[in-house]
Amino acid sequence: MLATQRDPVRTFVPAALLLLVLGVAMCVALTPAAATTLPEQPPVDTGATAWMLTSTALVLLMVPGLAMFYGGLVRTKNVLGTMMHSFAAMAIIGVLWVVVGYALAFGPNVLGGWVGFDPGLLFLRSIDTTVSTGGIPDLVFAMFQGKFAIITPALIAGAFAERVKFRGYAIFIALWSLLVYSPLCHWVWASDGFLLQAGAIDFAGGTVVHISAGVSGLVAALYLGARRGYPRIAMHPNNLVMVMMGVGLLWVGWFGFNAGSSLSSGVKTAQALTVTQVAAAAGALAWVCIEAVQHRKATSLGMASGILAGLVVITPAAGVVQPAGAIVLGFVASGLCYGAILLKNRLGYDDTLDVFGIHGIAGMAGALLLTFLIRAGEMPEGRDVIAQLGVQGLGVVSTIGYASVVTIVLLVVIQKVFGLRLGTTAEGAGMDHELHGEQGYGLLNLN
Amino acid sequence: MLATQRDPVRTFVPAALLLLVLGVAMCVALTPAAATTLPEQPPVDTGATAWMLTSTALVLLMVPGLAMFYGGLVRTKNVLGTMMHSFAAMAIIGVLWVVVGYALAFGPNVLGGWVGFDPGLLFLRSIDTTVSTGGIPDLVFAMFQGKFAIITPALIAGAFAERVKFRGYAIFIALWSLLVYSPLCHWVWASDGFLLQAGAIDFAGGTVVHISAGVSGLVAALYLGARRGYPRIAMHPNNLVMVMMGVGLLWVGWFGFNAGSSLSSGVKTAQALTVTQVAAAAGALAWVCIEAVQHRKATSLGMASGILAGLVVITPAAGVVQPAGAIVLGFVASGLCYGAILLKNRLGYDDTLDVFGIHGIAGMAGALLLTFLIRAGEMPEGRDVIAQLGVQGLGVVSTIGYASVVTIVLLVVIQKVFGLRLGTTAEGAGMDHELHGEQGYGLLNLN
Amino acid sequence: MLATQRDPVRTFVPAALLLLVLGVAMCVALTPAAATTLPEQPPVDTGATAWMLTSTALVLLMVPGLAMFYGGLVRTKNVLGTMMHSFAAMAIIGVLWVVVGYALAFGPNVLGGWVGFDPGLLFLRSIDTTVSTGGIPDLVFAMFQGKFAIITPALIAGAFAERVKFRGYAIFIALWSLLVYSPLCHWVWASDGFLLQAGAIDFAGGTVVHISAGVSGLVAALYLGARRGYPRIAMHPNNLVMVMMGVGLLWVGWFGFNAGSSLSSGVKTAQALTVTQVAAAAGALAWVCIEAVQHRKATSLGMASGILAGLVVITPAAGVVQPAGAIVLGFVASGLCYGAILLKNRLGYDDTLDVFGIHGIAGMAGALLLTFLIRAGEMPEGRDVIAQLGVQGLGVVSTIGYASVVTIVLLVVIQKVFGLRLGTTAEGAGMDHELHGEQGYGLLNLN
Amino acid sequence: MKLIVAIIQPDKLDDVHQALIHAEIFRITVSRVTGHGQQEDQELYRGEEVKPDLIPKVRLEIAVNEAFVEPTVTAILGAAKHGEGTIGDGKIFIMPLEEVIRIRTGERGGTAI
Amino acid sequence: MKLIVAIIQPDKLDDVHQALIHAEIFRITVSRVTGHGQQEDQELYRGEEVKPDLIPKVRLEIAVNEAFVEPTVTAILGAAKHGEGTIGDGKIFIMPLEEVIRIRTGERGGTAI
Amino acid sequence: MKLIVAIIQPDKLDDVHQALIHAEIFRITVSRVTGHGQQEDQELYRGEEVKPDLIPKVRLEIAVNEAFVEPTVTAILGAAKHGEGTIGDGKIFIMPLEEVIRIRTGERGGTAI
Ligand SMILES: Nc1ncnc2c1ncn2[C@@H]1O[C@H](COP(=O)(O)OP(=O)(O)O)[C@@H](O)[C@H]1O
Ligand SMILES: Nc1ncnc2c1ncn2[C@@H]1O[C@H](COP(=O)(O)OP(=O)(O)O)[C@@H](O)[C@H]1O
Ligand SMILES: Nc1ncnc2c1ncn2[C@@H]1O[C@H](COP(=O)(O)OP(=O)(O)O)[C@@H](O)[C@H]1O
Repeated sequence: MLATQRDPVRTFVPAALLLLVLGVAMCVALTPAAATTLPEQPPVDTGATAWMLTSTALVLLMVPGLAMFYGGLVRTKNVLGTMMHSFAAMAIIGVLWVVVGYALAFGPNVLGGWVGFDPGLLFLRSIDTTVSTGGIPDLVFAMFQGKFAIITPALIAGAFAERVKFRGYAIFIALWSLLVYSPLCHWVWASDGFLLQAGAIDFAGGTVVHISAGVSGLVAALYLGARRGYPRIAMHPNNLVMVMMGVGLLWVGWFGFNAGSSLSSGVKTAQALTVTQVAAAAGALAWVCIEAVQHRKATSLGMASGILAGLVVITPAAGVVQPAGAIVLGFVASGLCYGAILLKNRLGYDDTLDVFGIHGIAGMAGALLLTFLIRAGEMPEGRDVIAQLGVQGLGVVSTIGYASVVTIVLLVVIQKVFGLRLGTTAEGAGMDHELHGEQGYGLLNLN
Repeated sequence: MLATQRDPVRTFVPAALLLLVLGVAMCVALTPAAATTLPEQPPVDTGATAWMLTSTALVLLMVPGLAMFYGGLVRTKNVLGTMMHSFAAMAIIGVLWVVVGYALAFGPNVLGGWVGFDPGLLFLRSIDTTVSTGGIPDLVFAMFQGKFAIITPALIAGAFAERVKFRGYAIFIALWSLLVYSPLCHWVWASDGFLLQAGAIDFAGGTVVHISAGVSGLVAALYLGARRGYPRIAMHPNNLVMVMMGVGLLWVGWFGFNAGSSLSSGVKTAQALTVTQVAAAAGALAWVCIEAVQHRKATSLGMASGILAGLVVITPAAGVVQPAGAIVLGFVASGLCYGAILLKNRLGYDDTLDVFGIHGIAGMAGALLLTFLIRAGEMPEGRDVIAQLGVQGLGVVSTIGYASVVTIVLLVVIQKVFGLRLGTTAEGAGMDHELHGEQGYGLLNLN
Repeated sequence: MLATQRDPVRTFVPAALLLLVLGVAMCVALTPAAATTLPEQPPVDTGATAWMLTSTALVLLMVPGLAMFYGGLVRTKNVLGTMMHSFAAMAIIGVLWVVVGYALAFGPNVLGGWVGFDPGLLFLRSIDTTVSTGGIPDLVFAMFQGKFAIITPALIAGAFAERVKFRGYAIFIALWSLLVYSPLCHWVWASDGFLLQAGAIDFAGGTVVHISAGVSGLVAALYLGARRGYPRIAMHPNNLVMVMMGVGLLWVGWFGFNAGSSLSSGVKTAQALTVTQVAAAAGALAWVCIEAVQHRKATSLGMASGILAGLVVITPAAGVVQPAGAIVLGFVASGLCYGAILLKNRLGYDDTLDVFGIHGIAGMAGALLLTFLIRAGEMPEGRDVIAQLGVQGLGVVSTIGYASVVTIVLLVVIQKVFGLRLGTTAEGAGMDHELHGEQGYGLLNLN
Repeated sequence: MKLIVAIIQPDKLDDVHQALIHAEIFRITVSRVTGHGQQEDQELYRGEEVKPDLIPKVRLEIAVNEAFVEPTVTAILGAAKHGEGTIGDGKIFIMPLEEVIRIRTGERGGTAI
Repeated sequence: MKLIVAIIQPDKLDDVHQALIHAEIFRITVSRVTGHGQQEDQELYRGEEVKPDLIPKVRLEIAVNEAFVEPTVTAILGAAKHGEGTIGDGKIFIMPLEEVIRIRTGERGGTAI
Repeated sequence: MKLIVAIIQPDKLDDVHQALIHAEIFRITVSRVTGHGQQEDQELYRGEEVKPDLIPKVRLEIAVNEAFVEPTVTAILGAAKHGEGTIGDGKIFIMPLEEVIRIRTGERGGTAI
């Protein structure tokens, strides 16, 4: 952190920002709100609300789950630094989403629909007591969506694990969330988003969350370059046991992620939960079978990776495919991801935790293949498979294009202005000691 | 894995099976379903559905919980292999249940009620949009039940931990699930199951899940023999800290397991949740007190074991006993299990993680003793305690008989055809390295 | 444990108590209950019930979460002993609450309102089937409240971690729960509790849970004295990775803790969940920024501590403040707690895991500051800010006064009669080996 | 007196320990190490075969009087081999030991061993 | 120069370290080991008493010049005992050390220690 | 023959290992240790700066024939330094080694190294 020591200005950036937010928040908090309760609004559906509240909690559970999954895969000296990437997303996006992110994502179109905005939504003021047509309080929806906004940048972190500065990372995810996530989210889920209008199907965020994270991760991995010594030195996961715990929590949390995206508690929810369960199992099964054939051994990381591939591929499709289709998607996703990772190893770039290899690939597979597996009657009005495939392709391509371009710009700027890539010595000594002044497993030393 | 290397045929069994399932799934997925929405069906109860969705997620949480509980109790060299046993159940049964397991368990009687079957239920096609009388979509019920089907074989694995081949294990649980679990489940929970007809009370699976798992585990432990060096060498748990985490997750998940079994969200659910909580606490309290008296020390593993004993004993009784009764059951269960384990040590067989000692014993205790503690008015029409005890005994005995016989047959066949027991060298080197080519705690070595 | 060996009497105390409870429970269980179903009672709201059931499970999840959080912060030799403190609370209070605790907390005023009591509530008999006006079965409320009763003493344990005997601790929390928690809980949440009557706002337990735990912890830390060698020897956390996992679970569980306290599933619930999320994020953000400024490094423990501070401060306020206010509270809480801990280090007393520094301080901050941030219209009838501040102050002061006095008395008595502080050699060798005859991480040694 | 240090395969620890006890060597100190030698191990990571360049080993440290050196070596050689001896079975190092002191009693030399 | 290796009980590490510092031995290397000797420990596993055959110990490695050998030994003996000395308190081994090199400077011999 | 024990900074392990391989020292044994010396490290705990009195280090154990002693030392000195040498870079200890036995074959002496 020498750079920092020489540069108080940079050091006080966080403080400054903090005070700014604090100040604004205080003003807002103390100015009495205009009475926001609308004369009459739909009655609350306590059941649907209960499930959405639960889903919100379940998706939050995915963040520590992800921290464990990623944290266990890196080397011992970087375990805390890697977990911090997930937790930092909770802290930073957690605040940012409420302050302005939600307003950008779900406000009415501005700037020709590039993004939305509604000043009333700043600090979620105007939805303090409103209830949506589904009988769910708008705040619940805002929080549920907020979890998606939190987890997406956290996913990216896996691509450049073990080699970024914490401050640079923090600034990156904040800007990425505002400039990449909010627009994408608006396009796909806001009532007037152009992809929604176009009839693109993305039930729970295959494009918004997984493709955007996968692509941005790939771009970042290429821009920042490989870890020192990669691939010459074998870099062993420090804790595969924790990886398994993490993937377990991810699976559980994903029920909220997908089934919650039905914004109800009924048949559609049941269908989403069912295919999520099935696709995850199928993905895991396929992956370990592939390993068994290729290496005569099934690995626990393979099991975990297959689960993840299955969960990702079903995400955009959870609302429209049936169990048999979910099995197909799970199998196909694992096959594709497995291949993609082998290919990566040939190409030799360092997408450290295979964010693109799994989230990117499986996300695209799901977004496109769902077209062929749509439940009878779920196909948008008067569309045939080919037409729908086109629309899906549009969603995928625009996501890839937009995410990659903005991401690379952000990376360059942040690297120049604040510094992002970790220095060689710091990288050698490890993030935990250098950036955080801690060690993950005190138990290893005598104390 | 030498055997494997010499035997490509066996190696390709998984691949073959996989492709088969994939093929079938694909056909099913692509053949348009007959419109399955029935003209009129009961309205969805969003509240009950919300709780059942949550319960499904909670029971799923038990699987990683079990992986942590079991994984922490074995030796360092087998931690991943042991966790894989739980995760493999998620992957294999997760798919199998949807493909055919559910049809066997909840289809109408066939073969004189030995099991059920309904082709429409294959791949859950015919219940894609149906809602049960309770206002809960049938798919939710199928998924909730599916979690039970997943966890039961995973429980068995504890009895032969640290000494089985992964492939053999995978085949074992697949067949066990079809030939043992589905029939038992049908007998007890299908509307035309003979034990249900007979009026046997098994609220959440004391017989189907715990007795069957305990007995099958015992049979397997006896058939496969003890671990090399047992009991001469002291084999220390590699991570009691993780064991405590795991039992924590199990407790939480069990709320879904028991309270979810009310298939509603009301008073009955509340009663089930309450006694589950109370019995677990009572079991833990009793176990540590017993230890305090016998050894002047209360152990954390004792705490965990007592929690488990309490949770198991209340499982069949959760719907019919009151808090005071739950306390009694919790105390009694811990006493019995504690004794059973001491006895095991005298007898010297190697039920490694005491599956029979806890799930078997506490399961039986619950199934039988509940008769004396039934809430006024819950006793089936015109039955007295003795008569009911007889019915409960019938359930227990038929479960024990059926499970043990079929299990031993499966074991012998699989051991002969595919190989199940791990070879001596492989066992010495540990499952993680030999079977999975990984190590659980990379942090132990320099990296 | 020499003392114990010399003193069979003490040893058999647990057994005796156990048998007593068992006996009583048995009698109660076997005496047929008077039919308790009242002629007509409000219909069950399945949605609200579903969320309360879920909340109960979520709050239970906080107990293993706390065990992980505390367990990871102590030294390797005490990890199990520290986790046992949380689990012991589950076992002991879990039973005690049902037997008598709930009757004391929620029965009608007795002894001039010092506490409540209703014999019918013993073993929760009279609420076996009743439903509250909100449409939630009373048993669910009793269980939800029971989790609060469990976690509060578990929180205290952090203040005297690494230096107490297990038996003494067990007796302490049992008595503390009856003599401190139940009365406080009655004052604040029972319909005829004097603080509730006075109009004190404590949405989810800022006073009852956090201030009482913080203050009692402080008293205990001062009375029992510092750990041997503190502060001379640097005592490193044995597992910060587990600390992060733990805080993740705490965050998730807190949604049940706060949003569940709305005893409904609607707009109020949504508001509580939202501010909980926001305050936690703001707290975390503030804490790491403060660290970044002071030390140029953001630590993972800082992240965890900030999350906790934010969650605690919002607890009493969750029902009445809006998102902007939650951000303010989160920031302020982290600032205050951070300062309080630095101050502690100057003063040199050994509040080992900063129970007072975080729960005490943030709890008070929340209880008092919420007055200035109350949502328009939530202010009790005809009260101005100052008046309300007075009422809040009354709640805080009476909690501090009562908790500290009774706690010190309990400590002295238990220390004299049963022994509480661990002996020097036992403390040196560690709780895991000395008190529990186990070691947390078998993986560290060869096995 | 000599200090014998042996590097063996982890899975042989138990056998070696038993053998030493039979040879009446009752006191040993053991630790986890990793080693690099001729042996090649192989692990899997997402479909790739990885060759860890440090392989887990166990290190034994045994202080003995001259008379016990050979028995100790023989015991280890007898128990630490995989089959007829496999690459990676390890090494035995023998160093001069000038003094041994039993902390409990303060006794020194051969009797303290 | 000598290399002093001491095996002590984990709970005495801090006391021993303090004692060494008082004796002006400022540089040590420490590691976790497990040992088997006369001492018998006891753990519990589901109601059974288990005797682990390897007990956690701490290994100290200290390189000193001749003049410091006795002070070091005395310091350890003074601080590592439980009471008047209990089985399991451990051992001290002294070995000849031919050369010491400080990596930072490359200096050799006594001054580098 | 000599037994070379080197205590180095963990982040230098890979460089040192490479350097040794270039010097044709192919066999080493490595372990995690903690050390106390002149170096002062610093960690953070809830706003406080904590000075751990034991700092993580890596211990290398290398048995070599006389001819290889200097090459080994040079390799380590060359690779283990931070910059021009920083406090905490560590030490090298050289001890006499009387016998080496390859467990696999039972061969003894220089050839077994
Ligand atoms: N010269 C040496 N110095 C230090 N350690 C050694 C030496 N030779 C072997 N070892 C240790 O012994 C282990 C086995 O040695 P290896 O060369 O693999 O077996 P083999 O001697 O049978 O060829 C190595 O992993 C290493 O830990
Ligand atoms: N001859 C030896 N070789 C190696 N280690 C030894 C030897 N003697 C003792 N130790 C170490 O010292 C520890 C204590 O020795 P022990 O025999 O239990 O105590 P005491 O010497 O007081 O009887 C043992 O656990 C072992 O690690
Ligand atoms: N005399 C010694 N005995 C044992 N270990 C030593 C000795 N001197 C140094 N070490 C080890 O080497 C490490 C680095 O030594 P240190 O004094 O910090 O560096 P420097 O020698 O460059 O001043 C220490 O942490 C310790 O582990």
